[in-house]
Amino acid sequence: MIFFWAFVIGGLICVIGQIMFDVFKLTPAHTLSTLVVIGALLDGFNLYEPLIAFAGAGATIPITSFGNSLVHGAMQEAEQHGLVGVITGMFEVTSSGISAAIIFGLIGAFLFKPKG
Amino acid sequence: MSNNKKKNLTPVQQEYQKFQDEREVKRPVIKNCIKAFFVGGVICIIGQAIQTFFIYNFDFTEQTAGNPTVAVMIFISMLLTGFGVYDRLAQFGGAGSAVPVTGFGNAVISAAIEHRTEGFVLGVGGNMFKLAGSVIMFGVFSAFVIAIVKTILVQWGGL
Amino acid sequence: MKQRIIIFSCIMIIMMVVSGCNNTNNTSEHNKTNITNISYEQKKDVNTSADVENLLMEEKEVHNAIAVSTDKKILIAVEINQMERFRLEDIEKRLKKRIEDQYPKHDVDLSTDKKIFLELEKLKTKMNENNLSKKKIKEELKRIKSLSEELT
Amino acid sequence: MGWSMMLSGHRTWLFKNEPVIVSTGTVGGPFEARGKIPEDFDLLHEDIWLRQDSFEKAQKVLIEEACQKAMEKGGVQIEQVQFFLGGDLINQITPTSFAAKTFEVPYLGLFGACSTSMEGLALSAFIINYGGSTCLMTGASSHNAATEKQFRYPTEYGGQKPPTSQWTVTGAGVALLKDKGDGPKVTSATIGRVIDMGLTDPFNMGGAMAPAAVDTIEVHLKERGIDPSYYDLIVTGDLGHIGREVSLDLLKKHGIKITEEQFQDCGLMIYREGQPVLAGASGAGCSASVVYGHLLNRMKNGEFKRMLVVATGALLSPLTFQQKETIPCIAHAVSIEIGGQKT
Repeated sequence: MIFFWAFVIGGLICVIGQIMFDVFKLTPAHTLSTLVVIGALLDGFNLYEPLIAFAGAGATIPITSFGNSLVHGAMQEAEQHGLVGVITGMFEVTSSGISAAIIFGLIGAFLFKPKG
Repeated sequence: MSNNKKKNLTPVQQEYQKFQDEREVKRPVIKNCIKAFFVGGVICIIGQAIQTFFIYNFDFTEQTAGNPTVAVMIFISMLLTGFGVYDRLAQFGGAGSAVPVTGFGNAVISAAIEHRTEGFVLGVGGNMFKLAGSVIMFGVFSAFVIAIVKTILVQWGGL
Repeated sequence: MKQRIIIFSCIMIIMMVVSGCNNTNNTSEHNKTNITNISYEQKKDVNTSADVENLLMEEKEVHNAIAVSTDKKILIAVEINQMERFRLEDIEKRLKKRIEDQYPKHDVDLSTDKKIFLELEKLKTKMNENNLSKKKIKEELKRIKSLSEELT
Repeated sequence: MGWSMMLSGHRTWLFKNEPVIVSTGTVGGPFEARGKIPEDFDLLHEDIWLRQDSFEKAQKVLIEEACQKAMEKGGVQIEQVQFFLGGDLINQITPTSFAAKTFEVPYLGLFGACSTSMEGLALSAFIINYGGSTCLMTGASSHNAATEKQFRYPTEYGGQKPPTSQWTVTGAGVALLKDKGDGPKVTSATIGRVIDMGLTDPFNMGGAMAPAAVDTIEVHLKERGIDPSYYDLIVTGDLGHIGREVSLDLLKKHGIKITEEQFQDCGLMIYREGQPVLAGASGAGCSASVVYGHLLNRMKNGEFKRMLVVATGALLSPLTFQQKETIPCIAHAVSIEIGGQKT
């Protein structure tokens, strides 16, 4: 069941992205940045966690969850350490995505050549 | 946006743009959306499968399984990018392959591979986040603002 | 070029097969434990956990529930119906409150996490099969609880 | 002959001394090898890297090989070549400059984006016509991956291209011109104006460049005082499907009688149906390799006698696009004729 909803919700988030590409003629960078901000805002209103509970990877795999995790990490630390925590906790949850991207990016640069 | 720009155009330019618009091949929005839906959905199913795999076989809960899942997805993205498959997938799937975290991985990895000819320091290091950097910047800044506002509301506003 | 494509598709196929196998294995395991649960009724401390389970199963949002208890602690995992999962946090709080009210002397922990559910199932099977000592059960519960508290 | 006779109207040069395209050299990449006209290339590469360690170096090799082929076929040694005029799309036209370094020929670097091929041919014909040289080479090149890297995204980046976008040709075309000899003759050239219709979509070059092509064609016909039917073929550089349709309609709207078959586009000749090129081919190497290879071969086979090549170029850079500037375009027209004398 969770697989079905992961498919539907994940697909729908991608459709929103596609509409931003095609209808609003945004570049990929603009689209993805907007989606990240939307994800952060949704978490600001406590709306993203229910979506994750409902759709699992359908909500955690799209880039919107990056914004959500950033707010989440910041909020967790902020609850413990006050306002400073906002900065120190920012990457608490998202560190794996960014470090994986850097590490695999470098490994990729060692292993592969662009195919053109 | 487009209206603002139109104001600065001469009548000749406006006339031509209308003329050109009538002949331009329009993007197949509906078809693209359906493709994006399926490609994005399938990528999320793969993500869910990996996440379930981690929950069943390792000491990860639903909360914590997200991290290794993202790492594995980016690893897959590296292979697809390196073998020259991801750009073709993207031509088909559009946002369906760009919006999931694999698209983020692809943005970083493709830039890293491409600029290897300029060396590892200035090329790979300097250009790795050429495309994905804006995502991180906007994500971090918006998260910063939202978290500050929320913390203030929670701690001092008694919300 | 061609070679690489072949290697790559092999990797993909292997990964798919591996993950597919694991999924099927796990579901069969899952079914088995459900069956053993029924024959488990006579042990000590079981009454509490069985009662808790029954209590929770009455709730319309709950799809499946499992509980393990010692004399001081109750650790519960529930599966919530898919369509109710949007309100997961509220439901979780409400259910926990309900059990706490029912068992005021116990320290109640309730989770909706799949992993906790799986771990509790495993623990129950073990308890059923080898009659674990209380100390061992406590240790296990502590480990599972710490797992649920991890956030990142 | 007087100077004034050479200039017809404001910006059309008539080459009374008829410089000759003695020989040409064209080189293509793997994608072109699977295209519609592989037999018209002198050399085709299966490896997009051309065994170099960067795409930019690969493009340099493309130019060098095209030059060598042209000299070989023309029976000319490098010492006899007096000038080399060329350009490309990459950072400060370094591939062409580096190729010129290899040959040690006096060199004029040109930039006209995808119109560089005809810019070079017009200037070369002009130099020879005025006795500035008796033997020179001109050419243009582009490399798909190097251009993508320069103007758009990393080649492996997954960005969806809209149906209006075009595929940059990996290829180079070089022509060897002499004051006397056998071969097609360059008879006139019209230099284009920069025309900006305020379009901003970098994925729709054809639509942006069409007005420049139309302007140059109209002016050329008017200043030479000829009818479109004078030419057997009017061929544009890399307008693609959309640009070709727009300019054809625009020409008709302006009352210029031009037929569908007479008005062709290099960007639609090079690839097969089914190759993922969307609206067609583009790049400086597109018009260069198609004109110097395919079209001149057809001309020599007697399929047609007079053609007007209108190479179009979009003069944008990634910088101007990001600074939200519009896309200025240019088109240069050069007429090439064979056999029967013009009237």
